[in-house]
Order: sequence, then structure tokens, then C-alpha cells
Amino acid sequence: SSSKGGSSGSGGKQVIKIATQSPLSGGSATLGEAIKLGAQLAISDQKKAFAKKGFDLQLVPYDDQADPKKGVSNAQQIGSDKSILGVIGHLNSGVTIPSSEIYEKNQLAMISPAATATDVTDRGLKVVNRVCARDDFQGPAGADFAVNTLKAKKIFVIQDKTAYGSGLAEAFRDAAKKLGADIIGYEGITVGEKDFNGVISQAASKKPDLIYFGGVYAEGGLIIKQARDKGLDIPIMGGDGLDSSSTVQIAGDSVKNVYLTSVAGDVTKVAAGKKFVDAYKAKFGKGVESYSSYGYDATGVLLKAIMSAIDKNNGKLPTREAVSQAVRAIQDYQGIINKVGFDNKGDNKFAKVYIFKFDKAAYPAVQQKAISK
Amino acid sequence: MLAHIIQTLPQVIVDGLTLGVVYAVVAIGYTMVYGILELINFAHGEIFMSGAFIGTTVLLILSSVGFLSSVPAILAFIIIIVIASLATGFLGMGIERVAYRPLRSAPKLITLITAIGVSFLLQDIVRFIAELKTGNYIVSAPSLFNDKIHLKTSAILPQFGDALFKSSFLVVLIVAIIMLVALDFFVNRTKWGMAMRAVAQDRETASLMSINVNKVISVTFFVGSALGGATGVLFMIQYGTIDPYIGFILGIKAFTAAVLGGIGNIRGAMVGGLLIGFLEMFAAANLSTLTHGAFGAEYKDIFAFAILIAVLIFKPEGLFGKAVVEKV
Amino acid sequence: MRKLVDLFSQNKKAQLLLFIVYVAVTSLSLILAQQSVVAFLLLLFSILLLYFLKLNTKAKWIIGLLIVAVLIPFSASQGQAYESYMDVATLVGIYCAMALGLNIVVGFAGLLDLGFIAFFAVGAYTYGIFASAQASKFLHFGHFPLSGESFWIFILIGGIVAAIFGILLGIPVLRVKGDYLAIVTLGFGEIIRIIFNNLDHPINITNGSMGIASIAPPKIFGIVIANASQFYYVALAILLVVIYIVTRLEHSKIGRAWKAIRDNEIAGQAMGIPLVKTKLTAFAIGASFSGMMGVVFAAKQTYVDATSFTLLESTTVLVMVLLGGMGSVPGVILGAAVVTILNLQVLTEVSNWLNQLNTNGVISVPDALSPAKMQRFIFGLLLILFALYRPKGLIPAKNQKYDANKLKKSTTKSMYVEPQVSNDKKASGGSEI
Amino acid sequence: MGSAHILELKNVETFYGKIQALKGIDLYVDKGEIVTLIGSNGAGKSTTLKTISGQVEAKKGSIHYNGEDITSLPAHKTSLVGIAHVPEGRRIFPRLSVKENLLIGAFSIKDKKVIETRMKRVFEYFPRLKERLDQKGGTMSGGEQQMLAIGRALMMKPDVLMLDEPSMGLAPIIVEQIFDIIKELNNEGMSILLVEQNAYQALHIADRGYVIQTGQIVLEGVGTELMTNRQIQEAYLA
Amino acid sequence: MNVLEVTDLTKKFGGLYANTNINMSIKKNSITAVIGPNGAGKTTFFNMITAVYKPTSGDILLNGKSLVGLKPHQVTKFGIARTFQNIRLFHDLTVLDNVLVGMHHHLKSNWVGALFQMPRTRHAEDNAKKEAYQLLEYVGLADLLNESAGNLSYGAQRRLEIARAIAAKPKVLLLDEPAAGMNPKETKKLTDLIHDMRSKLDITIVLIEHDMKLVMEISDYIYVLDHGEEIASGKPDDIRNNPRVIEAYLGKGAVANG
Ligand SMILES: Nc1ncnc2c1ncn2[C@@H]1O[C@H](COP(=O)(O)OP(=O)(O)OP(=O)(O)O)[C@@H](O)[C@H]1O
Ligand SMILES: Nc1ncnc2c1ncn2[C@@H]1O[C@H](COP(=O)(O)OP(=O)(O)OP(=O)(O)O)[C@@H](O)[C@H]1O
Ligand SMILES: CC(C)C[C@H](N)C(=O)O
Ligand SMILES: [Mg+2]
Ligand SMILES: [Mg+2]
Repeated sequence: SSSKGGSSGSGGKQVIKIATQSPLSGGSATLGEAIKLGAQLAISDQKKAFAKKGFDLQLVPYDDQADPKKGVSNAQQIGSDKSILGVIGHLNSGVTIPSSEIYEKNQLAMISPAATATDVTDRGLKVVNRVCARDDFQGPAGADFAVNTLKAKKIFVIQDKTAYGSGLAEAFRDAAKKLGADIIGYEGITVGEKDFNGVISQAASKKPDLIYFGGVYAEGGLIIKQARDKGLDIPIMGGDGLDSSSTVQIAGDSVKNVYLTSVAGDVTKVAAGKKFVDAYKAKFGKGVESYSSYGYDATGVLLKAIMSAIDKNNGKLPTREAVSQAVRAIQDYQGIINKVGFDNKGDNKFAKVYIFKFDKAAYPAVQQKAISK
Repeated sequence: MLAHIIQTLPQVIVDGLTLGVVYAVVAIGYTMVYGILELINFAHGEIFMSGAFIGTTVLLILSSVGFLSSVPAILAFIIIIVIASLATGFLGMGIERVAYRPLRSAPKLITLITAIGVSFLLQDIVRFIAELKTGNYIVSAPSLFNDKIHLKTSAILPQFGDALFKSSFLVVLIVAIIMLVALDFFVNRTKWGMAMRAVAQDRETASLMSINVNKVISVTFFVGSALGGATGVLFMIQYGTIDPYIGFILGIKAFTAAVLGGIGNIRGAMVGGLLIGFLEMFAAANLSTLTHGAFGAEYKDIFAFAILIAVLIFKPEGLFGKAVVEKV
Repeated sequence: MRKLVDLFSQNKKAQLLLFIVYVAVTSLSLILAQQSVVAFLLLLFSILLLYFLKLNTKAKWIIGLLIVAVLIPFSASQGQAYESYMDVATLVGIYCAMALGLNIVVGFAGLLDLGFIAFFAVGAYTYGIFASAQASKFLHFGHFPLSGESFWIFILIGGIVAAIFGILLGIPVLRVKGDYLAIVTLGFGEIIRIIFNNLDHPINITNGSMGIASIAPPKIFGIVIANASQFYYVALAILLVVIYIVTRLEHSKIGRAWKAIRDNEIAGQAMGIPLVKTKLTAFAIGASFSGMMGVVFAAKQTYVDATSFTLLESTTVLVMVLLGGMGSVPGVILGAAVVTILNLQVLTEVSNWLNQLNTNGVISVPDALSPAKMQRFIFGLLLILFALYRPKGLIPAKNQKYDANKLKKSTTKSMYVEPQVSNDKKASGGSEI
Repeated sequence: MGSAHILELKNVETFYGKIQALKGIDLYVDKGEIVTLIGSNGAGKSTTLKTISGQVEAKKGSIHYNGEDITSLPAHKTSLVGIAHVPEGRRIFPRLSVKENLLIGAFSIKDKKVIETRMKRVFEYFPRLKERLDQKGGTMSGGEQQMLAIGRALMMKPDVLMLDEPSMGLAPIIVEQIFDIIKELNNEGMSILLVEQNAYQALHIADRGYVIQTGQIVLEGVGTELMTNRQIQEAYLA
Repeated sequence: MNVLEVTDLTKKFGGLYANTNINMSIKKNSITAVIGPNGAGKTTFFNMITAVYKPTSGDILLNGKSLVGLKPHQVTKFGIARTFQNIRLFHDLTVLDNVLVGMHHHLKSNWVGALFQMPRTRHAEDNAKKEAYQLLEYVGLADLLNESAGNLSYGAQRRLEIARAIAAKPKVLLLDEPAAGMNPKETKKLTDLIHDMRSKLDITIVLIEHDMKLVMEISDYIYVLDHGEEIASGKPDDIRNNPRVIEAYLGKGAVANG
């Protein structure tokens, strides 16, 4: 059990806690962990600044296990710990949606680095924000690239039957159709399985120009590998779910000629990013993932909002409501690679979609293009 | 439509066979333990997973000391599979000792709880070790058998397309068949096999026949788990990537296969595994063609389960299970 | 010392007094130390103590109800963690009812069911579809979403629809036995889940894997029920009904029939028990509890998608039943409470606490072993320990005892008289030398 | 010790959980004897045999076989020493064939020839078994199963054969045969400890008999004498 | 009048004829014994009557109504109850509950009644319990009413099975080796019990038994099966002296003993 109502913490300072909620165990833990670590880095960066104002900044990581029920129950616990002033998370849209209802009741600001589904912000909750782009932006951007740049006419779409994968694949499919491509297959796979040869055989026999996969690296990596083993050397494309070092690790050399849209850009392209990568590596002993920087940025945004709320409150601990309002009010926060500014739904006005290509078996992939709304 | 299905058939069969033999060997592990203790060893999927990780570890060690380049792949493979099976065999024995034996006189289902507990533990222990060593719990291994083999099935029948597979498929197939045959012989033709079946049916009386029941049960767990571990290695060889969660879904499928074949029956488990593997592959490849897009590959498990249920309705003891008529 | 304990275990007044003190102390500490999970758990624990007190059943019920319906919510409501506690308590209620339903199938009737969560899903989707805009995607009449007032009727509807599914599942069961049954039910559970996850096409009934969002919260007399503390009472009310039904049925003709076919199917039939009907009843009633709670769950979450209904969930409910004690109603309730609280509250708290120690440098573990991800590990360990130390369950099933005197007194005029032993002295029970 | 008894129990106490089933049993069997143990339902006859064969543990007292202490020997070792136990209720392996059931009886024997000769001998006693070699044990009729159970024990060629109600459920003519076989086995030098409800016949062929009542031996004597004992007649014989 | 009429009843297991063209007429309120060597098909015969096995051919008539094709529980409802050669009690239920289960088909208590504690149901349940208790007294098990059936000794289990069967209020009661595992004294008590049931409860009894003393003392009529076929039938004295029966079943000793 924890101490009461943020009254006092170590060294007599008032405690401010930031919670992260993301899957730390289970199939998509690589990305969930990245969010937590990004947040951890941001907090240790700013601990001093808060200490100066008399606050002890702390991180409380929660494991939502990619399970909506667990997410909601954690959200209730987070809501009841009044020293928590904001939540960074979740990774999965399916968990974000029900959990955010609880944050809303607690007027607790939530910033997701990664939840891309449209429903996340479309429900119009006051506390819900995200720094990443939406799937109805990411999908069509991918479709545009596939049809117009890669000149794909016949596209075979595979998706993982999760809230995220389906939403993205659908958005891609509809956009690609509009652009005149022929969708020659639209198939679902099961998360957690390892053998996708059946679907791939079907795809192979239909001779597509491009395969699109809506889903996450664990399955995506294997699909890429197994497709290559079947002699399918065509471009394979996916979304932010493939934007992870694990994709490369799983697919190995097969990853060449794989494209992906991501909502997070290549941090190594800017000086600030390089510094971030090094610091991250030094602190955690592992390389960055796509959402590491967004975990960091989202936390940065939150901390900035808290800071301004503290200032408004004459240096005293602000209310959650004030923090939520301050978060929504952020208009031009400079993140590692792009800016953050929320519209009235909580979507980031500056969110971009980036297109990457793997030329060799190395992560990150090579950024081809950055698309703004 | 039909033409299309026929055209992909050779490839579907090859793929179905690959997955099917993996199911089959894991299914046998379930069936053996079930046959003797009437216990569904839900931790078996995790033993399979542990085998895959142990095999990968050995493979990585071998390749880091440069052993791989100096000997033929098949030798390295044999070393790996032997070490992995021995290790998982002992692991299985240990699990039985700690988590099942103390509960032998308790209600049968309670072991389900310890089995689930053991599964969680194994998953997390493997994950922790993997993360500690590599920073990631998804592990890929260098591939041993990577030649592509082109099967000119179109030469047999012009309607057929060709099938393509990796040489690892042959290794998997051959090793699996050797294991299946050896095991079948062991259980049905040897004294120890007979002792296993006797223990399965009446432990108390078996002990009156000079059979050391604990030893027989340990041996059963050893053999079943070693098979599971060896299959883990086969899986790793074939698919190249493993994670601590591969045991769960595969375990369910293999268990389903065991039941489809008639649980407790080794040949049944073999056939059940192959059948499920093939059905799944066939459904994934053809369902949407067959239903004009109304139902796609995502329904493949429904398809497999529906067939399972249908079979059990008409033959409640599974395909190969003999209806044990209870003497009234 | 021993005598003292004996004496105490006989003395009702002393027990009651101590119990009241216990309850008072724990509720006071919950009021004072608001975020103390320990106080909350200790207060909940009083229900268990109550169960073991030597009081008559009615008194226990009244005291128990007072604690559950008034004292716990009141003590918890004095501070911030209120909603969080009530959320866990609501889920405990939901799982208790589900576990009691499964207990009918597994514990009473002896039918191993590995797909039980399907009925929960059926209930959840039934409400989710009609209490959101989803229904209008395939129904072209009517006005959707239905208002939150329909929730109350949907509890019934959810139960009935789940019962129908239970019977549907039951039909293959007529032939399949034992562990084969386990796999049939497992398959059934998976089929239901996959269908729900895919039925956005050809007709969009469930919205597929996108799930159904913005489900209308229940409403009564114009009050919207949206907080966990309110759902708590809904869940509690349903749970009480479920407990009532289960205990009544257990000691009725149908309850005996379930247990009889569990123990010996052939003899059961030979005693006139219709196998099919009896098994189907077990499935239907068990399923209906689950379906009702599914409706509550959907309304509480305001979002349903198929990820909440995986095989792991089915096994979790089964674990509750086994851990508590198969066939034992109080045991199953305890099992469900323990597993739910462990999973949702205690393990999270423990890992947070360890994490705190880690960041404060009290202990130091490498990141790979970060306590935040140890929940399942600890859970697994606990399961094994529980099973090893309480193999028959936390509160093993007991048979109802009959009062021989009561039965004897009424036996004034018997149609059965001791057989006349012809040329012998009166035969007595055992043979004495 | 040092006595000539092939089997000797001294003050043996056995418990099922908290229930005490044997309350200090003293009995012995000499080489070449037929000894019978009679008593009413639940007296502890089966428990006595189970304790000897090691299926349940003696909490107190000692069991000696040929002077050797076998008190805490587990069941699978007792049978190796030379004590065979035909359990109550037959307990044949239902899903093994008749042949496999017999082979299991010879589990500890390596020599195939020995197994074969013993099996032939069993077929001489029970020709029905030979006709049904491949039938699953579980589908045999009650009597057939009893024959199989005895046959299976004979495959061990024990020095002491313990039979728990061997005549239960058998046709009179078979019972007669079985008692003949018991006598024959005894003539061949096998010592026999026989638990029977069929007290007439048991006492008839027994050299000595014990009467057990609620876990204690209450009477002991020469078989035919016990039969005429008035107490026994009242309690066990109608 | 014949309660039970069996015509040309045949049962085949694979190639084995367990029963071949069995014909029997069983008089109301009589005690009939079915005897024969082990494996003759006696239990199989019972199993067909109680619908555990489906006859290969032939007919079974209870009071003129055919029982062939019915489910086991329906047969019970029509008025046939049985005990089993290998005891089949409900092990985890108490002794009294075992008897209550026996009353299943005539107990007027449905689940709606149980749920709402309707007076009628309560009344029926209370009466059933009293009756069950009387039955236990009748077979001498009243003291053990709350014991789990599985904990009873062998003889007690046999008696409980009988009590449970009577609880079904059968017209015909089939007993499969009721005296197995009982000593002569206990067998004598059982004999008296069976006599008593016939006279007091108005039940027709068919029994399988290898204890010739009991059979000869109690039976009105005896059928002898061998290899699935009827080899003899008649009054005890006829059977005792029938050379075929002596050869196939009784042996010489039994004649002397019986
Ligand atoms: N497994 C057991 N658990 C508990 N009690 C048992 C067990 N087996 C036997 N008993 C009890 O121990 C006592 C002796 O039983 P035992 O089986 O030795 O009797 P028996 O003389 O062989 O009787 P029977 O003639 O009925 O076979 C009885 O009271 C019985 O209820
Ligand atoms: N389910 C079955 N499958 C195959 N054979 C069977 C089956 N049931 C019985 N039999 C065979 O049918 C024959 C008759 O068996 P049944 O049990 O009716 O004999 P029984 O007369 O009752 O003998 P006992 O007196 O030994 O109990 C036996 O040879 C038996 O092996
Ligand atoms: C795992 C991820 C790729 C997360 C994804 N963007 C989602 O919304 O669920
Ligand atoms: Mg006995
Ligand atoms: Mg019989």
C-alpha cells in the first residue's frame, strides 16, 4: 500500500507520480516496455527541475497485459492514487478505449504514445490525448504510397483480427480501392500462431504486387519470412506495428523490400534524437524502439503541462482537472522529432506519418518520406 | 474455383504436413501422460517451449564457438536435439515430482491448477532468462537447413501447381516419423510399455505385480517431455523464431489433435495431429475461395474445431480410440 | 490452552463478541488509512470468519449482508480509493456468480467445461449490441441504442440467451464424456469467440475485432449508473440471487440428480434419472448466471471486444472453482474472490511496492526482472502452493447432514418393518462373539 | 525371531487417515500351511492382507517373512520377495488383454521360457483363459475375471499366496475347482493365506484359522475345530 | 399372471453370443433365480432388461408393454429397478441421499418448486426423507445415514444398493449377486430380507446368485443359463438334481452341500 494523498514523500517533498500503462508481459511487451522506458527516461531527466519546486517526481509503471479488463482495473487503482497526476499509455487501442472512460471519471489526463485507432479520440473525452497519428491517416498514407509510388495494382491484405490490425487494414484497403488498386484478398490470421503458410499460399497463388499486413511484428515478422520462403519477393507493407527491432530479428534477411508506415519518425535523423538514442542505450542497455521516443515525448508533454499547472497554482500541487486542461492546452511542444499540439479532440495536430523501407536486416529502417496532414 | 484449390493443393499438403507433424509429436506427449495418469498435463506446451529454448541456446553456443562451421549441420542438429530432449525429459520428471505426485490421491482436476501454475512459471522463467541474456524474449536462431527444394508436382498432374519447401521440412518430417514409430513400438511392444498401460488402469494392483509405480510414472513423464522438448527443437529448426508463449496455442491445438485421434492412443495422436495440421492449412488457403469471400482464413480454427466436434459426436471416443464399454 | 480453544470454539457469545471487535477494528482502519489495501482485505476477510462462526444460518446471513452491503461500501467510501475498491469488489461479484455457475456444471454434474467464458461473452454482446449503435447496423427497424433503462430487462435476456447457448452446447455433450467433453467445450468456447471477433462481415453484427464502444450505462429512476460503487450493488444483487438459487437447487431433487450422475452415470440412469435432461439443465442454469453477469460486465466496461473472452479466461474461472473446492458453494465463492483480488489488486500492489523499493534503491533487480512484469509469475507460484496445501480446495465440499432424530420421530408407523428372522434370535447389526 | 514361520505378524496396527482398521494383529503362517482368516464385513481382513503386501503401511508392529523384516517394504518389492496378493474384487487390468494381464504377473521375470511354462500351467488350471487370450480383461464375466486374477498371481510363482475372497461371485463348480487348486498349490509346497466369507469351505481346507473382529484377532485354532466352535457358528455360520 | 415376459432375447458382442433366444415368464410376486456358470450371460440378460444394453433381437414385455428401445431411466419409471454385480453407489453422496436419488422418478418436486420453496415441494421432500430413513432402518443402515456411501464396508454397500433400488418403488426388482461377499450368517439375513420384501412390498424379484443355499431356499422358480442359452428351468428340486446343471454348474459337491 502506498502513502496517503501525496502529502509527503522522500525528503519531505510532495510526491507527484506519473503512471504508465502498457503491456509489460505477453506478446507485445517489446513495445509496451519501450513506452515505459521512454517515460522513465523523461522522468529522470526532469526530476531535478521538479525537485527545485519542491516536488518529488516518481514513475509508477502498470502492466495492462494488453487485456482490457486488466487495463480498466489498473485505471481504477491509478484513479484512486491522488498523487498520480497523469497517465502515459496505453499501447493498444483496445485497452485504451475502455480504460480512458475511467480516467475521464477521475479527470485524469491520459496521453497515449501509440494508440492509433480512431475511436480513441472520436468519443470526445476531455482527458484523452495522443501524440501519434490516427489510423485513418496512417492507412490511407500507406495506400497512397503503395499505389502511387510502388505502383501496386493487385494487393493482398492480411490482418491480425485485433482492434488495431483490423482498423488499420480496413483504412488501408478502402483508400487503396479508391486509388484504383485491386484488393485480391482480405484475410485474417490468429495472434500468437507461428505458421501462416496457409494464407501465404493463397496469396502466392493469386500473384499480388504487394502484400499489406495490419498487425504487430510478432506475426508480421513471420509472415514476411514465410512469404519470402515461398518465393514471394514482392514488396510487403505494414503499419506501426511492424516498426520494431523485433521485426528484423524475426524476419532476418527476408526483411529486405519491406515497407512500413509508422506514426513515429526515425529519431536518428535529428541531433536531439541521436542524443536520446545514446542516453537510452546507456541507461537501459538496449536500443530504442519506435515508441521509445513517443513514450519520452508524451511524458514530456505531460510534465510540461504539470509544470504550467503548478505555476498557475502558485507553486502548489495542482488539481488533476487543472493538469488535464493544461495538457489539452499544449499547442507547440517540441518533441524529439516533431511537435505536439492538441486539437479539441486530443489528436496531435502535428502528427505525421512516416514511410520506411528496410534495405537490409537492420533496425531502424530507412525513412523514405514524412507526410503531414 | 476448384481448379484453384487443386493447383495449390501440393503446397498446402506440404505445409499442412509440416505443421501436422509438430502437432502430432506434441500430441503424443499429452496422450502418453494422459494415458497413464488420466491427467491433462497442461504444462506440456511449456515443456515444448522450453525444449525450443534449450535447443536454441545450445545452437547459439555451438555457433559462437565455431562448431557449426566445422561439422555437418545434421550432426550439430543431432547434438542439439539430444541435449534438449534430455533436459526437457528431466524437467518433466521434476515437474511431476513437485507438482503432480503429491496430489495423486487428491481429486483429479486439482492438478489442473498446478499445471497452470507451472505453465506460468515456465513462461516467465524462460522470458526472464532470455531477456537477461539478450534483452529480448523473442529469440531467433541461425538456420541449419535452409536449402529450398522445389517439388515439381506439376509434372505429375498438370492441374497441380508446384510446391516449395525448405530442407528443414524433410528433417522435421523424418525425425518426427522416427520418434513416432519408436514410441509406438516402445509402448505397445515392450514390457515397460505394458507396465505403463497397467499403471494407467490400476495403480494399486500394478504395484502388486512388482511394478514400481513411481518409476513408471517418472519414465512416462521423461519420455513424454523429452518428445515435447525434441519437438520444440524441430519447431525452432523449421520456423526459426521462438518466444516463451509458443507453447500455449500449440499446446491447445496438439491437445485437440490428441483428443481427435482418441486420447491415450498414440497412433490416434499421430493421425489427429496430421489431420488438424492439414485441415488448418487447407482452410486458411481455401476458405475464402470456397465461400466467395464470406468467410476467410480467420475462420480456420472454427473449421478445425467444428470438424473435431462433429467427429466426436459420431465417434465419441475419437478416431482411433476404442470405445471402452464399461462392464456393467 | 487446548481447552481454552475448545471452549472458545463452543462459546457463541465470545465468538460473536470477538467477531464484532474484529469487524469494527478493520473497518475503522479502512476509514482511517484510506489507501490501505490490507485494511480492505482484512475487512473482506471478516466474511470468511463469519462463515466459520457457530451461529445459526439466518443470523450469519443478516450480519453478512450488513457487512457487504453497508459496512464495506461505507468504510471504503471515506476516501480516494473508493471507486477502485468497489471496482474490484464488483468484479469479485461478477466472477463469483460465474464460478457458481461453472460449479453447477463441473462441481455438481461432473462435466468438465473449458469453454465457460463463452456464455459470459454471449451475455456481454447481447447487451453491448443493443445498448449501442451497433444494432442499427444490421437491424433496419427500431431505435438504437436502447436506453439504459433496458439494462434491467437485459439482465434477464442475457441470462436466457446464454441458457439457450448452454443447451446448444449441451447437445453434443449427450454423447461425449469426460475429457473429450473438455475439448468439445473448449472448441465451443473458441468458436464463439472467433465468431464474435469476425462477425462484422458478411453482416456486421458484432463489429468484429473493432469491438463495440460507447455502450449505454444502465439507468434507473433517471439515475445513471456509471460508477463502480453503483455497479457494485447491481452485481451484489445478482450474486445474492445466484447464491440463493444455487443453494436451493443443490439440496433439491435436481441437485441430487446432478451429483448422482457425477458419481455414477449408469447407476444414476438406473435410478430413473434422465441423463440428457439433467445434464442440459446443468448447462443451461450454469450458463445463465454467466450470461447475466456478462450483461453487467458490458455495461460496466462500456466496451466489449472478443479479447475479454479467451480460453485463459475460461481456465481462470475453472481455477476459481477448483481452488475453492469443487461442489462447495462457500468454497467456490472464496476461490473466485481470492483469484480475482489477487489478480486485480494484490499482485499489482505487490509489484508496485517492489518497484518502489527498486527505484528507491532498497533492492536492486535488473530490468529484465522488473517487478512490474512479475504478476503472472507470482500468480503461478501461488496457484501451485494453494493446490499443494489445499488439494481439496479452500473449503472442501461437505454433504448436508440429516438429523436422524427428526426423521425418526416421525417414523411412527412404518411400512417397512425389520424382516422377521425366522428361527433365529433377533439379528443385530454386527456379529458379536 | 528365528522361528520357522514363513510369515509372521506381530502386533500390527494400521490406519486409514484417522480411522484405525487394525488394532494389533498377531498371526503367522508356517511353510506349507493353509491359513484362513474369517470375520464379518469390515472386520479388517482385506486390510490385513494389504498391510502385508505393503499397499498400506503398518503404523506399529512388525511383519517378518522367513525371518526377514518386511514391515515397511513397498508393494512392488514385497511381490519380489515371494508374496503374491490376489486382491479383493479381482482388480484385473480392464483394457489389457487376458494375455497381457498374465504377462504383467510375470513382470519381474526376464526368461521367456519360464514365462511360457508358467503360462501353460495357468491354462491347465483355467482353460477358459486360453480361449480368451485376446479379449480385454474388462469385458470378461465376473467369474472369468476372478480366474484371471488368480492366474495372474500364479505367474509370480510365489511362496506365499494371499487370496482375498477368491470364491466371491463364482459358480459353485468353479469354487470347488478353486478350492481344489488351492489345495493342489498347497500340496506343491505353496503357503496360503486365505481370506474368505465362505467360512465352511475355507475352514474345511485350512490347517488353521483366525477369526478377526473389528481389527483384532479374537480366536485362533485348527480349521475343522473352529468350524464346530459354537461361537463361530452363531456369528458366522447360519 | 406374468409381470415380465421375455421372448427370444438375443445379445451378440462381436462374434460372441452372450444371450441366445432366451424366453422367460416371470409370475407376479414370485422370486425367480437366474443361475449359471460364470460368463453364461446372466448379467447381460439383466442389462438388456434395464436398457443398459440394446438387445440384438427379441422382446421384453413388462405387463404387456415392450421395454425394448426405451432409455434406462424410462425402464425404471415403468417399474424395474436393479442392483449391480459390481457395486455402483454414488460414492460421494451420503447414505440417505443415495436412497433419495432412488426416489427420483416418483418424487414430486421440481426445480421451480425447490426455488420458491413451495409447500407442496417441501412436503414431498420431507416425506421422501422420512421414507428414505424408514428404508434404511429396514435394511439396517439407519445409523449410518450421514456417512458417505464410499466409506461403507462391502456388505453394507450391498444392502444400501438394495435400499436404493426399493426406493424406486419397482414392480420388479433385479438383484445381481446380492450375497456376494457376505458370510453365511449375513447371507441368511439377506434371505430373510428378500422374503420379506416380496411379502410386504409386493415386489416381484429376479435374482442372480451363486450361493446355492440361498437360491434353493428362496426361489419359486429357477432358470439356468449356459453359454447364453437356457439349459434348464424349473422348481429348485428339479434343478438341484438336473444332471446337465450339475455338470455345467453345480458340481458334485454342491449337491452334497446344498
Ligand atoms: N480406503 C479406506 N479408507 C477408509 N476406511 C477404509 C478404507 N478401506 C477400508 N476401510 C475401513 O477399514 C475397516 C476394515 O476394512 P476391510 O476392507 O479390511 O474389511 P474386510 O474385513 O475386508 O471386510 P469385507 O468382508 O467387507 O471385505 C472397515 O471399517 C472399512 O470401512
Ligand atoms: N460389453 C461386452 N463386450 C464383450 N463381451 C461381453 C461384454 N459384456 C459381457 N461380455 C461377455 O459376455 C459373456 C456373458 O457375460 P455376463 O457378464 O453376462 O456373464 P454372467 O453370466 O453375468 O457371469 P458371472 O456370473 O461371472 O457374472 C461373457 O463371456 C462376457 O465376457
Ligand atoms: C501495438 C501497436 C502497434 C499499437 C497500435 N498502434 C494500436 O493502436 O493498438
Ligand atoms: Mg475385504
Ligand atoms: Mg454377472
